[in-house]
Amino acid sequence: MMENLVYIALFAPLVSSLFAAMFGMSQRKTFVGVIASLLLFTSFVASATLAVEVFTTGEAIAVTMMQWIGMGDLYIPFGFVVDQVSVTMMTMVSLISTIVHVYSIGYMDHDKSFNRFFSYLSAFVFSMMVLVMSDNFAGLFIGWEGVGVCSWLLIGFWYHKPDQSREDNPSISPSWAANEAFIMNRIADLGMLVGLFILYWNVGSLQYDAVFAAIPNLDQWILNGAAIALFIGAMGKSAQFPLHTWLTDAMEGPTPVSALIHAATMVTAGVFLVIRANPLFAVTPEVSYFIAALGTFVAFFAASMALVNRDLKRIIAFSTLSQLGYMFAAAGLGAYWIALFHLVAHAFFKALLFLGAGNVMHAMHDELDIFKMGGLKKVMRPTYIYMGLASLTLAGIFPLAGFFSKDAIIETAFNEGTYILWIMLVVTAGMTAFYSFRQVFLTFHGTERYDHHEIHPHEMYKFVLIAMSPLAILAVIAGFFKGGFETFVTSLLPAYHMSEHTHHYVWLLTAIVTLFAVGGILLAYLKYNKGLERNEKLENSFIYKLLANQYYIPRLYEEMISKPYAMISEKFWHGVDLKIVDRTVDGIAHFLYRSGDVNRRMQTGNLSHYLNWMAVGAVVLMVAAAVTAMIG
Amino acid sequence: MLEPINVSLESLNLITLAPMLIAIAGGLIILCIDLFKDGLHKSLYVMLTVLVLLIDLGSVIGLNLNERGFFDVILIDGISIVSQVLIIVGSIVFIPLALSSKRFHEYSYPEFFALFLFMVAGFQFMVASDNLILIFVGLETASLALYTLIALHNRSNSYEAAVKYFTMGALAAGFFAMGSAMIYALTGSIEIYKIAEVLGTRIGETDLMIAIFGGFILILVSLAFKLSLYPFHTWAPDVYEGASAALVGYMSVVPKIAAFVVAIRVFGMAIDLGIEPIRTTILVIAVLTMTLANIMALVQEDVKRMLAYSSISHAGFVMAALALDTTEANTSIFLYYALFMFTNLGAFAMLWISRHKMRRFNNRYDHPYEKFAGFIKIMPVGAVIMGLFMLSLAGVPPFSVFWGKIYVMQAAVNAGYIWLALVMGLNSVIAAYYYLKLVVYMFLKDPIKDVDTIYYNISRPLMVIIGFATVATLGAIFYIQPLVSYIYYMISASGY
Amino acid sequence: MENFLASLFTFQGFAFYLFSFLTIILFWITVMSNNVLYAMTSLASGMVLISGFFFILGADFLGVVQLIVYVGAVMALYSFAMMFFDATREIKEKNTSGAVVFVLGGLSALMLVLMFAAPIHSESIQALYPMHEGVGNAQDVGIVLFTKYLVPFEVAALMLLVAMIAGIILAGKKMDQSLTEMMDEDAGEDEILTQKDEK
Amino acid sequence: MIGLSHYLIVSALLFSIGLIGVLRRRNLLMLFFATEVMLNAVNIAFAAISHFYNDLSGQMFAFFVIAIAASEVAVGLGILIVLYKKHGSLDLDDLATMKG
Amino acid sequence: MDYILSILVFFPAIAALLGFVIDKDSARVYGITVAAIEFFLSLWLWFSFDGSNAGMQFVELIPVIPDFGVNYYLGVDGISLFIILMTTMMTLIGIMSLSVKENVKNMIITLLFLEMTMVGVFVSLDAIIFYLFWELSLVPMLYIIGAWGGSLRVYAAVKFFLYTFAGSLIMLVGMLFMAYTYQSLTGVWSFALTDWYALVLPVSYQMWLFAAFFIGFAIKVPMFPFHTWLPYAHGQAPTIGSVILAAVLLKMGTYGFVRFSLPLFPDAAVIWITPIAVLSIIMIIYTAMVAYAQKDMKQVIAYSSVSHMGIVMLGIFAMNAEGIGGSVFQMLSHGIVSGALFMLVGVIYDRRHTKMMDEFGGIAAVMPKYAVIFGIMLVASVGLPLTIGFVGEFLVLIGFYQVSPIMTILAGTSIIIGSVYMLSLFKKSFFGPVTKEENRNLKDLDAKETWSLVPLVAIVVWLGIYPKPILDPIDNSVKAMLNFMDEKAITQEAKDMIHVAKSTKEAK
Repeated sequence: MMENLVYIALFAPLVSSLFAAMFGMSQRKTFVGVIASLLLFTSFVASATLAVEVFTTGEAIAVTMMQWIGMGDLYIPFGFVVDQVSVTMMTMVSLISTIVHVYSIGYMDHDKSFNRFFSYLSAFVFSMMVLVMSDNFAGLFIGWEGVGVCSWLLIGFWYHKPDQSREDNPSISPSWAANEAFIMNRIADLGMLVGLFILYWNVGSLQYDAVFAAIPNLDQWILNGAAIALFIGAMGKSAQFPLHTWLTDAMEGPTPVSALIHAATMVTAGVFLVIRANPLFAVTPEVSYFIAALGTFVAFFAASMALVNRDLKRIIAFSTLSQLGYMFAAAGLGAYWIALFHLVAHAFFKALLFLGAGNVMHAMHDELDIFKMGGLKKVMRPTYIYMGLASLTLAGIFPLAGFFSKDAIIETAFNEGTYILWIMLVVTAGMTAFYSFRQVFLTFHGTERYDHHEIHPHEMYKFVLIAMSPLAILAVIAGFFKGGFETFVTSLLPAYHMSEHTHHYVWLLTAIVTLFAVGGILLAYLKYNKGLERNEKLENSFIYKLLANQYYIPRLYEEMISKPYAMISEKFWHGVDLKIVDRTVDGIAHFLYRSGDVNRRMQTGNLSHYLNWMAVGAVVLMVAAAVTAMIG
Repeated sequence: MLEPINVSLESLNLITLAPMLIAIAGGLIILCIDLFKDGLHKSLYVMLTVLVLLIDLGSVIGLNLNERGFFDVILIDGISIVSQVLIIVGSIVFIPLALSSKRFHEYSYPEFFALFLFMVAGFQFMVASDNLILIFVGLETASLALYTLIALHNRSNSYEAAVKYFTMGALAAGFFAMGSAMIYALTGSIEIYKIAEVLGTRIGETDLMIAIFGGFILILVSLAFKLSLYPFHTWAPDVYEGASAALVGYMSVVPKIAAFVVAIRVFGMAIDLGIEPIRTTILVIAVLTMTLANIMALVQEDVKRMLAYSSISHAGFVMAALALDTTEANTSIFLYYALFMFTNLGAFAMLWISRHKMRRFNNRYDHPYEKFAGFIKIMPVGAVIMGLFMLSLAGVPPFSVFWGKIYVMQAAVNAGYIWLALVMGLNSVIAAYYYLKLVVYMFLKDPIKDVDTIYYNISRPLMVIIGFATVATLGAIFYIQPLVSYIYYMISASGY
Repeated sequence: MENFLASLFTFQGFAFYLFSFLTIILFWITVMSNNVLYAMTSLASGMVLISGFFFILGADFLGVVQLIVYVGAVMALYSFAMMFFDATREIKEKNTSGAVVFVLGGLSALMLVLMFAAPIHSESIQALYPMHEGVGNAQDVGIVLFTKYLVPFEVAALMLLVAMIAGIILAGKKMDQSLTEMMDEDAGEDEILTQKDEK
Repeated sequence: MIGLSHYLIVSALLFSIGLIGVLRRRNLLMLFFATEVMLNAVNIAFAAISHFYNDLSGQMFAFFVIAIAASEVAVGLGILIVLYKKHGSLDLDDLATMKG
Repeated sequence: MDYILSILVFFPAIAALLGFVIDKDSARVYGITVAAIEFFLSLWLWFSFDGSNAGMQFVELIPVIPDFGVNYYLGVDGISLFIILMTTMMTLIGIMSLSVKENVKNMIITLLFLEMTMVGVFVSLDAIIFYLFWELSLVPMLYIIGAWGGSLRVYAAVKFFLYTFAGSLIMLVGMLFMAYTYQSLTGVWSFALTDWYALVLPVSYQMWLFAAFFIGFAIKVPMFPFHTWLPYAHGQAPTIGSVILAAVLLKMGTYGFVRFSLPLFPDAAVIWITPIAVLSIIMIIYTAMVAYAQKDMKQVIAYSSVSHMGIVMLGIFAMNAEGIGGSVFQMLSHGIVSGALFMLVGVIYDRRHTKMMDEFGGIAAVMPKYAVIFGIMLVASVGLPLTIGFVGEFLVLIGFYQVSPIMTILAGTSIIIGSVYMLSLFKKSFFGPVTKEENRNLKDLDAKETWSLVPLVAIVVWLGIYPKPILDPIDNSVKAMLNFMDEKAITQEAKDMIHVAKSTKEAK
């Protein structure tokens, strides 16, 4: 029974994808979206049922479908495990997917590739389910790559758009962004594969339980190596520095995609991996500390870029990046369940935020520049509420979900005695509040800066707004389940308790964070509530430009990696392959041919010369004979 | 006064002489028929020749192994039987090429066929003796007949060819005689077995080394001329170009077999005596021959000329086997030529049927590559067959020459000359280029001139011949085993 | 030197040196002269002198054959050929450059001399077909020729037959026009296969 | 005393003279003379060896060499005649249509 | 069906001969029918194959030249079985998708002959018979490239022929020396592989022989720096030629390594691991970069073939079951995927008569079906899990990791740079706006093309998800081979490097 539920949860999205794919090349058909959403909902129901089951019994459900790869001593099955961690993810993923599917029916209404979109989207959900449910690293890798390729498809969904210069569009084009995302992820995937190899050759298996059971017997350097390699994999998927540039460019995809993939689910896969492999990371403190430090840095770094950005979706993308940093900080510090909690909570409010942004885009005819918006709250009140709510959650205002999860992370940083991290996280929290509300105010408050002749903003379809409501509700209430969640997942994950010392300061800490958050909101309010006052001097300052250009990192990558790579490739082709390798081969042939030409001159046609040659031959042979005889 | 000499007829072992006598008699019969009646069609003479040769072949096969006859002048050992069989078979398969549909000058002479038979007899004498005199006389008989046959084609080029061949042949004859004189001076004998005996006793005299080398070198020069080894090959391309294709095919196989037999007898003996420089010299010449001939063949514009160079190269290939002087190597020589013969027969027959009587393809050549451009479109079957022969010559398995090559290379490997096998292999690659060139022209290019056919000269007998050559080339794998074992048995029985 | 002089004053020695000197001179003229007549005359004379060598060496039969065959037959043939070719006048040849020729010739002479100068002669060699004391050379030769060398002798006959046929047909009238290069008369032979021959 | 070597050396010298002739001559008829010289030179060697070894084989060889030389002359002149008829020249330099 | 292998080998040849009398217009159908029958015969071979038996099956042995030790000796094991299947399948699909207009009959006949030689190579257990088919396979390919190819076709065809021919002749010398050694040790001539296997050679012999075989195989693979014939051959060949070349002919080289080099010379193979791995890595990275620089779609795929063959080579020299088995599987997957990619390029070439990426752009919108199938093959090519491309690549890399982690990481960059050139190809041709007017009305895949590509897609997915039926027999044979190599190796280093799978050890 439960096995069937597992399969339903897993395969319903696949069925949905294949079903939509059948109509992939035909006209837009609403029922495709509806059926896809229903199938996703089925998956959600199954996941939720499983969650209840796991919650009540406290036991994981493991199923093995069949063998996948068996060669030598390697044996990889298609095995799935539904335990506290995976079921949490499953429920979250299927829920948000369902909502995004429903949302997309409205959002993609006018797109002629409507059916194709659902096919991709469901395929993504399937991959994500595989990723979270797999009971071995190879299975995880299947999902890992699967979400990668779906992400590629979805980012590049509007593939027909032409390439633009980086000034006009920082992501150049959807297809460019898609390729960037895929390739960057591949770089990380290599690390992941190496991690798998290390584990396989030292453990002999890729099953989670086998690997974790073997950890105590392994050398520290092997563990470190595996942990680093796996984390490199996680860095790609979760867009950690320096592999972060693809995430903002991925905003070229349709907004539901951003909501589902680049906010709620796929990008958190890296965090999930660290959580999943916690027994490994738990015994590699150096690596873990590095993870935490990197996470903190990314949190701050991304938030700084969000401060000045003008693109509605990019701001949210930076905030996603920043929040992923928080999650890694938590995971790196050993608070796996807190990381997971933040992951889930973040999924809710960030998806909501993106979907809200989608509504705005829909209203503004795909305009994304918040400097060209303003005053939208009059025409799109529900969206305004949703986005405001989500931003408040993101800013970590009590009693919304973000408060509970983020605060816990910051506390953890304090608790671990990593005060630098703590300070940075606190500052970041303030910045988060600032840029979130900068965006809210610029979009919804103040003067209407858009062109009234061309743009007539209107609110999204009702059913879409209704579909978004569960997210809003969850964003509000999720925090209250923190305790329950903790007990649920810590039966699998290591428990994490604040020390006495921290308990002592807990109110103070909370107050500091809240202070920063509120301060950020206030600052934003003062600056942007009235409308946009552009400050030329500020905008021309070095820091502003640095931030606006993402620290010039994309440009750096282009100049230092892409272009040299293309140049070297060209050199290899023309300079080495054609000029050296091939020419050597042809050179031998030409040499022979030319020596043929030289030699045939011997054949003058004149008998006298022939006789001379003959005599030459004879004389040479005789001389040689004489010389040999005299020497020998 | 001398005692009267009594010779019993049995001791003469006349049967050993029978094959040659049959060929000579056949020639005489043809001359007589010509005396009695003029203007008989060439087909009569061709068939008579074939018949005579068949009887000849029968008598050769009937010979007992390792016999001497006629005051030990005639030596019937395995090598001579094998080579006679090959010579006669080669003659049988080549002479019907005379039955082309067009009339060519030489075939209007009954004497042509008589000379042909005399030539065969000459080759037979050459291989069936270890007496340098008989070898020399047989060689000259055959050569003189051959010069005449070339000239009889009766056009400017064929005279030129005959003159070149003849003159160089005369020089080579001088070297042969001089070499023989030197060997004779060293050993007091002109019979190879005896030479070996005496030389074996004199090999230790260091002062004599120069003369010993010199003697063999001079004979090597003359045989190298006959075998067209570098740098004594210069006649070959011109003669091949000037002579008729039918004869060239023959020339590139049969005289060489005869010359190889002599070479095996002379140099095999020398190498057996431990005169290493001779082996080295032969190896050097062989490698030079196969390589340089190959690269010269690369740049040829005419197929027949290319085939001339290629047959030079093949001779070099086989000559290398000779230097190895093992039973396998000697076997491989005959195997190679047996297999090469069929392919060569086919290739030259194809050239022969494409020969236009008068019109040349361009000012210079009869068979330039361009002539075969787009052959596949003009005549698919002809193109496929010609392609087959080319691939066989290039040594692509499983066609006949491949087995010869592999056997020669195996012999080289077995004798410890792996470098030689490698050189052979690489040379095959170079060679493959020019064979492929023809294949490329035939299959991959469009016809240059607007012709419907270039089967100018085809006739049913020629088709039969080509069919036979094709089958023999294709099906080599099926008769290699009996062929190898027969040749090996014969060679080892005669102690080489 | 003394040796040389001593040998010069024996009959054999004197004859040897004389003949050697003369043949070398005469053959030199043969190969160097630009006049066919001179060349041929000196060749003929040289051959006569070579028969002289044969006589000194006791090969009387060979000497006679040399005289008959060479001086008689061969030279006669050459004379006829010379007349046919109308070659009595000076022959203008662009002879191959002297340096090459003389280097090659000189080297080959040097090598051959070196080889022949080796102590080739060995007393231990047993004659296979010894000459008999008191028997005429012709008789000796005859016996060997018609026993041991009967087959080569007959083959030589065949060779001469071949040469004769060759000479006759090559010099014959029929060679004046080439059947090969005549297009007529061919029709009718296997027409089916050659229908598309010519356009 | 005149030894074998004397004769052989004379033979070698004559042979080389013949060779020089073969090499330098461009007129075919004259070239044929040179080949005769070479064969005659060899005959001296044979006769001499025969004499010194008291063996008849050498004389036999020389005898056959004479026969061969005679046959060669016949065939050679036959070819020369057809060539001359066709070309009107015996010069080798005119006889180089086939080359390469 | 004791003679099924002979039937498999000679059925296409006989059919080709009979094909000469078939009418021009019916030749295609004839070809498809024959190839289909052949394919079903090979399927039958698979069904009658005993997957649990690691040794040679369906063995046929007829002495051909007993004095010389040449036998008509055929057999299959798990390693060759699937390559044969792939050969027959790709031939069938190639003929089905044949888009050549001129001389179709000649093409069909040539292809059928080619099929004979290809199957022959993979079933031969006698070195000479192997060599025979090996060389013979060049001829039809020469004709295909030369007769139906692009503007440089003759150059390409001749280069292909001569280059391979050169290598194989050196290999032939190696074979002859091997036979000679066998003869001098046992007194019997034999070219039978199974006999040779039994021969334990001193290391110095092994080194030289390995080198000789290496040159022959490496040129065919083609390994860097012997690869330059391949871009020309692919670039100039007609679609069908590229398909067969990539799918089957290249596999001959790697198959040769598995069949000859490893079991015959285990010690030398171990010594050669590092040089070959270095070459393979150069091959993987360098050619992938060169592929990125290409302007011609077909050239990209051609160079990518080289790069992928590098992976195969690497796996073979991992000396463990994972690596070798993965290589064998990768041969299959590369055959199918690159074959399909070449067919896909052919599709667009038929329509536009150009393969330059600049000429396209936005094709995805015009030809959606085409784009989908291309996309699937693309992800298979870059080794996405659940496609056929992943299994082999993963196994190879995991296998080689045991030999050298650093080299594995270097080789593993293929998953990055592989996706770089493939995605850039896809982006340039399929994405973006439709810029060229001619491209606006391109027809999507027609029935013929669809039906030849869909089976490949199905296989790509099927074997990506459920490779077990293929992996198991390969696994068996490879394990047996490794076990055998381990026993045969004479040096301790070799014994250390050759990893017998634990399961085999336990079974012992």
